[in-house]
Amino acid sequence: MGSTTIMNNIPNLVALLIFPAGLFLLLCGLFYEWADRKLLAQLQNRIGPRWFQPLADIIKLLAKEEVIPDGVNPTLFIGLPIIALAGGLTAALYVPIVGLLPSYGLPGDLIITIYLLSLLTLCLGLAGSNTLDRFSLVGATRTLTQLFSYEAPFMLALLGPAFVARSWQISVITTFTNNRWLILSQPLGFLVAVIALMGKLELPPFDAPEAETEIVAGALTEYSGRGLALFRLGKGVALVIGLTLIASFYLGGVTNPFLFFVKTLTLLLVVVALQALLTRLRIDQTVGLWWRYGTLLVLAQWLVTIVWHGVAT
Amino acid sequence: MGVESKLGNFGVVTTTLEQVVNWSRTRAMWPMLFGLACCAIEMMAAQASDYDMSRFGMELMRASPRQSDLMIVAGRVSRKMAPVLRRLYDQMPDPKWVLAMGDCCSCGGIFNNYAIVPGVDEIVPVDVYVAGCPPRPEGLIHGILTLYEKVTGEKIDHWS
Amino acid sequence: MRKNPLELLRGLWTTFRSMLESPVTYQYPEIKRPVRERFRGRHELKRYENGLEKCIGCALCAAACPADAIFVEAAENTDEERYSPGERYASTYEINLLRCIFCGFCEDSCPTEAIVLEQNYEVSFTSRRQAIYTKDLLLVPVPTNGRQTPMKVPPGSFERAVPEMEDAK
Amino acid sequence: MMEKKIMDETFTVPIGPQHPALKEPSHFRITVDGEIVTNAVVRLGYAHRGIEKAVEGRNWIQNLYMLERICGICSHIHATAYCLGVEQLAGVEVPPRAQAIRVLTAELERIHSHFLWVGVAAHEAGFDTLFMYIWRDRETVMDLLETLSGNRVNYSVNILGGVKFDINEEQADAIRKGLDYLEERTNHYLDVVSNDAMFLQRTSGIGVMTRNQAEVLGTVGPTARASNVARDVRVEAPYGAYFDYPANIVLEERGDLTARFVVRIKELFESYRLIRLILDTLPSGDLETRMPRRIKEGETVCRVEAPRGELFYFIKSNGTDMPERIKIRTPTICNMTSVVKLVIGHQLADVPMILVGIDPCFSCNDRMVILDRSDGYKQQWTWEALRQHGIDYYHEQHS
Repeated sequence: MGSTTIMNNIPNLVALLIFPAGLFLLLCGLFYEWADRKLLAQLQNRIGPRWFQPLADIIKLLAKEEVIPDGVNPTLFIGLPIIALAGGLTAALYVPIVGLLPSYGLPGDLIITIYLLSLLTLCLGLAGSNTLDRFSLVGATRTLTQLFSYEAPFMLALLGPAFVARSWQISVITTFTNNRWLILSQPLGFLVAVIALMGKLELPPFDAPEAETEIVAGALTEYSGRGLALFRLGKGVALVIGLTLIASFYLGGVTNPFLFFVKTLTLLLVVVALQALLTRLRIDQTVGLWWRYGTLLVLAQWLVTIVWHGVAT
Repeated sequence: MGVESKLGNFGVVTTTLEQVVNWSRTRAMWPMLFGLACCAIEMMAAQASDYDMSRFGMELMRASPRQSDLMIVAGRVSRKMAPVLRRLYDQMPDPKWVLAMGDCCSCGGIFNNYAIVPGVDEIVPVDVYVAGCPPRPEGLIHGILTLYEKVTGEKIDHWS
Repeated sequence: MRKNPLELLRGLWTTFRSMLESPVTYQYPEIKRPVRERFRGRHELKRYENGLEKCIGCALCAAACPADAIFVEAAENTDEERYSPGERYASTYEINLLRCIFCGFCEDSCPTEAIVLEQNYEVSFTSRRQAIYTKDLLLVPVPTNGRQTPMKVPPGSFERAVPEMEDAK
Repeated sequence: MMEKKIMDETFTVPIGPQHPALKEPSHFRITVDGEIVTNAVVRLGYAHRGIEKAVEGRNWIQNLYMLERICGICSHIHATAYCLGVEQLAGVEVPPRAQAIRVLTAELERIHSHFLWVGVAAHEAGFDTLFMYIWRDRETVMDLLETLSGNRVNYSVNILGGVKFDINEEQADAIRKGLDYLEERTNHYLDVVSNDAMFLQRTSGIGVMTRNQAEVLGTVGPTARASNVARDVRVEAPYGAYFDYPANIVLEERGDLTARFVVRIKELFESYRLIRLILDTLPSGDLETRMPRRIKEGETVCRVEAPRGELFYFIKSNGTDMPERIKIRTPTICNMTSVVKLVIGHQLADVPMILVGIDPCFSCNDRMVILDRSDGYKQQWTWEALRQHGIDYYHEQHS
């Protein structure tokens, strides 16, 4: 009996620990981080890091002493990075990583995914406010402020395809969007989604929460070894998931894995170009940008879509 | 200490782990963003496109000492700065290395008077000295490679 | 962004134009970029064609050095053991490269053009003791058809305290 | 906003001694309410080197190399000021070719300094791409300076009574070629800093200093000129070859950070013009005149225009081969007060921009260190205590 349950569960275990979630996903995250840095370097007329750079960073961080500063709650200090990474990994289970169908699916898992993604940011904020360091505090405040500013537009932008697909289940949406390039019918939604993804990952120009020239390293100022490594991995995973979601929703679904890979890379190139082009926004400017433009844009997109469907049916 | 304190000696396991860890440390040694004087200018030049230090995994100058492995002391250390420098060194987690860039911080250089610490190795243990006033960016990179050679030879039981 | 979007896009385009150029990085350890001819790097002590050392141990460089990086000790030449054409030679010649500021003042003050700042900039050490370059490290190898110093010369072939030479710069 | 709720109580954010925004050590205590700066205090002295004392123990020629190392960015102008002063004292007339070469090097140095500053400021604003491009192009100037003098930072072009290096024709051509490239790039950067809307968001209207303020706070150099204060030693009191090659002053109205960018970048064009003019009409003649080893008794002041503004030297000789007193006042110390005034009321995020807006050079400005502070804080390190606190501690740990 026990053996049979184990036998039945082996696929699940594999899906959880090795492929498509777990190890494979971490490696994906590292790869995309490397691609990000390499492309950025190319745009800045540099050579850029070697292919194993993110891996070396992670190993080095894992082998490094972890300093737990005074006045923090050790449980939180150690636990938060783990929770952040776990959230990301769990979210990956519902997402068609590298163009494969998601390992799990249930009605409304789109919402779950989005909130598991924002778990990372929440953990960042908590980690910052957990320490006594002034820079961490300011960084945490900025992180949370930014979270509240881009979350709604990101959500709405991802719900656009869900609306036309008449479902909140990712697998259904992706099958619906196969060879339907929603970027053509919902360009504004696509734009907002991409920029919101940059805000979510705190990439320039939305890196005010970790602006090194103002607040040393933001919420992570006090994190040295393992914690930092886990947070970096978490960000890598979030990058993969975000790219996958947007590509599968707006860029014609997940017809074949290789094509999908190319799509995500193209999307990454766009993100990198924006990073290289734009100056860092002050936190108030970020908030203003999101509430004054982002939300309005995506709402306008919604209006158009609704009216269009009303006309069509 | 880092991983080393948690390790006993497991023979071959230790050696391979040692190689992996040293490999990662020499490929991803993050310097601390810490300039003191003229040499800081050349250090930034080494960061910029022409002598791109990200080729050696130094893309991110870490602003926070908690996240940096290598302290490049670029410029002379004044008496007033010395306690601050030592405190920064203490804030860095093990394992950590110090590179004294230029004459002034290596041995006081041209300044031998009441205000200057005659060599930063009077304050913190220094691993590599780079001569020059200031060294060219290539000189700095050569110093870093010298440090890498040193780190590659390190053994786990020497670490802790 | 209260500016009109066209203005914004124009600014972005201005930045974007220069993004399509190829990397300019000199990949240093693999490809060494030659320095300019006037570059002042590590010192070298020169020799004459016949292998004699140019340095006559006058210690003017040590006196001139703004950083007191040079230490010279002179000894008398004899015809059995002749190092330099002059009356004396440098029995000890040490430069602390961690003190030297590579200003080239020693070069200017040398009467026999013995010390020259050459083009080697790869000077990094793991201990301060290595940074003290002694004479045998600084001295250039004996040129072909020259003899190793100390050399035995027929008596009376060198009388001058300072060898005759064309006017230094 | 959110932040107000969380951090209602005002607290001080220390900037420095080690802080990413500072390339050199200094200490600012910024009192913020939420993100708004309510007060700022600057504390200097971390880069004090006792140079003014040290020069009294070296002879006149060695001091040249010592004073060149006051500043890593504007080393040549320090040496020039010193040489001009000493030559005044000795009553020596420097040959015109030497003076021309001095000015040429000074202008090349101005180019490199302004490029450096624009790059650093862009980095502070979080615009690393611009930083990379500017520093890539700056290497052109560095190569020219290396071609000319043989060193990238401390050129030691000056010697008392003249210059050390001549310029031959091929070097002149190299400089011309470099300038053509730089001029084209500079146009591009002027376009960027005055048109890139995202960049303007961080600069325009930030740290506005009215003309009146600029005069009251005693700012000098580009910082003052950006507030429309016509203050440029090259124009109002020409020295050296600036009699033969007059410089034009560059002014801006607005007085905010954008104006400071624009002023500095426009000064680059002025430098290009001067250098080309000098190269075309370089007077012939020898490079140096004989200087006496002892400078005859007397004292003098000497003002030159460093890349950051007016640089002031007071030199007193007692007839020996060593100076009796040399007092240096660098431009940064004049501009520092303006920072403390201007940051108040701005966002914390703007503080690094405003600070960097004056192009601070802390190794320049630290001429003194306070031993006995008014607030009774009297921590002083004897050398033994420092050593005990430092390396000895680690040696004990490892043994």
